[in-house]
Amino acid sequence: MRSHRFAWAIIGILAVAGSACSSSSTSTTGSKSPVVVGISLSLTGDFSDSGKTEQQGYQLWQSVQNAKGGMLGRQIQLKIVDDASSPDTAVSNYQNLITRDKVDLVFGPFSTLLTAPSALVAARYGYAFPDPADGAPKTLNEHLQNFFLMQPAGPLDTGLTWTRYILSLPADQRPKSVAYISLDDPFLVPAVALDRTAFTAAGIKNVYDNIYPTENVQMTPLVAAIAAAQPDMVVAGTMEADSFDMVKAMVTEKFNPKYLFFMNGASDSANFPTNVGKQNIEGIFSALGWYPEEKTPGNAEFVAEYIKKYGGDASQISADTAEAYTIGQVITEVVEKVGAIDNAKIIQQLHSSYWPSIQGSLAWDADGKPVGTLLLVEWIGGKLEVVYPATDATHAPVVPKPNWP
Amino acid sequence: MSRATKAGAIRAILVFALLLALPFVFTDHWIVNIAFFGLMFAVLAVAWNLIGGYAGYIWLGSIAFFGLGAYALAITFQHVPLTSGYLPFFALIPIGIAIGIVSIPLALLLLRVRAATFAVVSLAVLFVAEIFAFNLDGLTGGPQGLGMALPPFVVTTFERPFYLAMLVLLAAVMFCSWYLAKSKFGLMLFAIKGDEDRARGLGVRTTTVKVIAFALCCGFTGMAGGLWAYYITWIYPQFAMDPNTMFAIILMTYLGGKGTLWGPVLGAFLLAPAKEYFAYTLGGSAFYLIAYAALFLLVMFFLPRGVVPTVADFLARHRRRAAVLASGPRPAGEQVA
Amino acid sequence: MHLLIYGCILGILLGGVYGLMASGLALVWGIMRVLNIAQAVCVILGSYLAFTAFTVLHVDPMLAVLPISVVMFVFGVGIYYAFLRPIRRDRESLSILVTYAIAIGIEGALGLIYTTSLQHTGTSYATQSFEVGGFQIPTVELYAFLISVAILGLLALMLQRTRLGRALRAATQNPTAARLLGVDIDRVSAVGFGIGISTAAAAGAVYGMIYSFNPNSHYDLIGILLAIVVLGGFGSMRGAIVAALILGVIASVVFIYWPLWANLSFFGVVVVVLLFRPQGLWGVPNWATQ
Amino acid sequence: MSTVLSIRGLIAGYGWGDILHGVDLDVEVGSITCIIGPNGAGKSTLLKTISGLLAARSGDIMFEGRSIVGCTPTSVLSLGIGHVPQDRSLFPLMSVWDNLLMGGYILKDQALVRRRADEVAEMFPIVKERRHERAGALSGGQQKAVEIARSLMLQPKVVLMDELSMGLDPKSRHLAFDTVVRLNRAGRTVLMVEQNARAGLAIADHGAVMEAGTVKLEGSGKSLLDDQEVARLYLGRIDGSALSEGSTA
Repeated sequence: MRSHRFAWAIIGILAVAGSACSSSSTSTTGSKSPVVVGISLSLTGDFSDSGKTEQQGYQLWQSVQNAKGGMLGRQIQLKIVDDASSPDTAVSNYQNLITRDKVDLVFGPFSTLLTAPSALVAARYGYAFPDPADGAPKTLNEHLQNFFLMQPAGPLDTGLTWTRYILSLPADQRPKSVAYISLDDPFLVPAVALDRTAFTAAGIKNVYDNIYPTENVQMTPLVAAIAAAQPDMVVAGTMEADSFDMVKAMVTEKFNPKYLFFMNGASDSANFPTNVGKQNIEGIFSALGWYPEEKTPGNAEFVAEYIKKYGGDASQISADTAEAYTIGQVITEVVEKVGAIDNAKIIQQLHSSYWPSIQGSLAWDADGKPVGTLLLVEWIGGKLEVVYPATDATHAPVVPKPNWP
Repeated sequence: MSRATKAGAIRAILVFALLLALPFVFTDHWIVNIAFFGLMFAVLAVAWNLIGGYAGYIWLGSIAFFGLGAYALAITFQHVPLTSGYLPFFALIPIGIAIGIVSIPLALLLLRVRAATFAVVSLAVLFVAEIFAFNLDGLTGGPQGLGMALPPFVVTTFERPFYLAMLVLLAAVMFCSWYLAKSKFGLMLFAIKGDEDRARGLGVRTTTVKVIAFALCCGFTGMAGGLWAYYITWIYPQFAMDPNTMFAIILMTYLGGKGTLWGPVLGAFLLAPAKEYFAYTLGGSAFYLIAYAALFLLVMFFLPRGVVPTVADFLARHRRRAAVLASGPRPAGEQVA
Repeated sequence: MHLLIYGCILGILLGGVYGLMASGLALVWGIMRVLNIAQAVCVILGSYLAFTAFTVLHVDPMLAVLPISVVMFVFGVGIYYAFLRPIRRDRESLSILVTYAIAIGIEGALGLIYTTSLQHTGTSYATQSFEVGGFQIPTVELYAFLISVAILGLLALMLQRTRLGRALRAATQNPTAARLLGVDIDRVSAVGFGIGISTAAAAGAVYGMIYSFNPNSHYDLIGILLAIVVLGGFGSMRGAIVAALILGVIASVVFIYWPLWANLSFFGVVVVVLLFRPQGLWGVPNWATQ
Repeated sequence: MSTVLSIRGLIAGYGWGDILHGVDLDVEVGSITCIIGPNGAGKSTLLKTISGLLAARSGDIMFEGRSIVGCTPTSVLSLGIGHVPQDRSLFPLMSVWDNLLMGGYILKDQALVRRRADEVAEMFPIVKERRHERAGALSGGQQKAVEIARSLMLQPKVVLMDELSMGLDPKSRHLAFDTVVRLNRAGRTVLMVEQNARAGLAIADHGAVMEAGTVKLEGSGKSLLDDQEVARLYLGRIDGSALSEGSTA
């Protein structure tokens, strides 16, 4: 009786392998075959919201570009698969896309945490790996030739636009003391460290410096501790929810720093006001790579097409969507210039010059780190305004931040 | 008895021969990749089965040792130059042994409590391990993760060494599992599962037995973790020690048949590839979690003993019926023979 | 020193809410030896119900607590009959896996309905506070604490003074004797599970005013709730409440000075206590199983 | 006298095995019936089967002329059979008074429950004195008293008492047996199982010896006490130890 057990085991293996083989012939090839782009996104699991907004960006690019005749005269086909926010699945997915479905191009996933292992798989097979989301510094340290972070600025530069703005102020108008608080995150901690280096060098006194974990965050005692240090300025390395909770705790604590900068979260025009209350956003600074009114190549078209396809208004477009769209936009340009789908040449081209995009002109260093800077934005009159650098500014900065109502 | 052992040996040799042939027959990267994860979960499930299936302890912290193994290997090769791509495979052996030894004091501490308390405390072990992985930045890289040296294998057969190493690991853990189940030691574990106090009353040195099973489980889980880290090349705390992976291992063990030799292997080979495959082909069905929960509940309620025991029972009944039918003419047949 | 006292105050306020969440877990364990991993996801479910009531019907979460409790009571009774009652064998261990499956099922359903975006029940008083002796007391957290205390008080009154309450306590302390006196353990278990779930949801309704939440938030919460129940002693509601207050204070105070290690201190206290008192602070002696 | 409880050919047990292998026993109205016998004879199992905690596999249990086989513990209780189990059956963290109130759990009328509680408390001074204390804090003998008091809350016609004297010191044991006699005088029929055979039979009107799941011998309490065979096998000086050898057969 026992000897039959192993038969079942084998049947199980064969069934899985067999069903896998049987459907492996889905991708077709032909003279006018479409250009297939493989993408693994987190459509379920922890990162699924950002995954879905990215999916919108990719799909918008596909429909816009196909309407214009596609890429090299071929229609663009997206093969988007789910990685369920797991690195094992992300790695398997890129393996499958490249070696099983033999897609022409691959685009990156959402999370930093999935980027590094996925980019390594793409590198192994010589595929260019344009990535929409935050590349962690350590990913860049891998020195992967094929990796490109499709944002105007490097991940650590989130706070640099703020540093530059503060240090551009006359010495007597600068804040005298600063508190640093950061989420324990792959790129926020080093980003805050860069700000600290700059401010310390400029003689701004460091009165508080701490890191908080990603879970079970009790903002009220944390903010009370910051408030007790009485800083003029708070540099907060925040992600999303934590920035909302931190603002609320500051209001509750009646803690009014003169200068308040959040790296992320506060720049989310769709969610920030609803989560912290519209009355509590005035005078808060954040950084952005892209905003709907930006006068960059193709941006007006992008915004118009977005609203046409998904409805809503411009303020609801997520930066993630714009970043994903950027990848399509830039890669189309590069492929048209190369004249063929040749990943080696695409990589070479991307490294060789500036590429126009809805996020402005993009260029990368050898590790795929973008060389541009972000825009400093501030909530003024209930609206997100670009305040620095002056060349892009839509409004003059309002400082110090008004007290909470 | 010896006939059963022989049949078992033939079965094992056949299965392992097939598994050994797989990466040479199906050379596609994606097949070997999926099979690698299948093997990995098989190792994890068989290891978990030692304490969870044989001794009946719901041990929710084993994935912490998966992470420990991953970090141990990654940290080792931050300091040791990767002179050969195969070096980390051999480094896994001392790492596995070290983890097994390290787990012993923890076992002595944890195994003082039982049943649900044990489950909760073991879950706390997992949380604590994760907190350490996050916070000991200097050692683990914290939330920024830790990169392994890139494996210098040729692209065409890149996955094959990992696959074969995992297969060796599976053979080793299966051998331990088989040996334990056959020996007096296995009897003691079953006795603990049945009624620990009575077992102790009968003179079973329950603590020793449990601790050995626990250490073996942790050691093999850690080795699988190390191999995983080398393959995936980049580890983060939340993936190296993921509670959902923990529950997936348990589901696989229950699906195949907990407390059996082949059950966990079967469960892993049914579920692990299915997960990767469906995530890939069904692409982002929002029902993923609900379907997973439903599968979990279906297994718990309709196949509580798992596939292997259920099928074995069915076959045994079938054969008994056949034997009854055949019992009439048998003496004559034997005479002819 | 000022900060330290403030940390204690905030810890007590938050501990009260955790106490409400964990007391249901302890009650359910006491009556039926089921460790409800889905307790935390029911908290989040309660947060979503209150959020929906607030954004769609414009009902204040404080007022929504009552209808939510009733609805979730029925939900809990349903869960009991559908998934927990059928477990006959090995209930202590299997219930962990079954309730885990229920938890991820509910998580998946919440994700489908509400997406995984972070939500927050933003009442008008969400960011208000008032000063007492130099301390800014957040209005929401005080309300949440008071509501939790009120519900716990009602629960205690019910347990002490009513026939059903006596039956619940009896079933916890000596199930065999309770059966002999005519207590229908099955029905009492169903009611107990319903109460456990409804307290979780009630706590969730107020929790959603303090924290942003999404369907995944329950993973963080369940660790806290389990730690509380282990520290308090399985099955002891009083233990759970005291443990929640202790851990709330410890976590808040540690959070002020070393935020990264707050969670570890949490589990650290539990481990240390367990080393000396494996039954927790207020382990319920169960005579029938001794 | 008439029979209140009549058991015929009762077979019951746990799991795969049977413990009772056909028990026949009659209990007269107003009597004290004492069952003695070695460990594992099935004495407690018999009481559990009567009170519905354990399902009978075969045979019949007649109570006041109607069969109660298959009844739930609740309905057996409401028919008028109370059960004081062998192991400690109080709710340790509840007050003595709440324990008493639990005795009237199946009564819906709370006023009636309180009235009954007052009545029972009159009979048991310890309940009155210690009403607010936790039951777990009482001594073994006091706990037994509360258990007996609790079983009277429903004014049962028959009280099943399992190993009343187990774990009690001599003085408490004496008190406990006294209580049984008082109960009986007040009109309750008592069916008791007693390891302390000599003391049990001394107060019993009727005695039965159980062995290996059947009733081996029956007779008046006094006649069994005087029986040489019974004395040799079951009334050894040290409870139980000498007996268990004989019982394994």
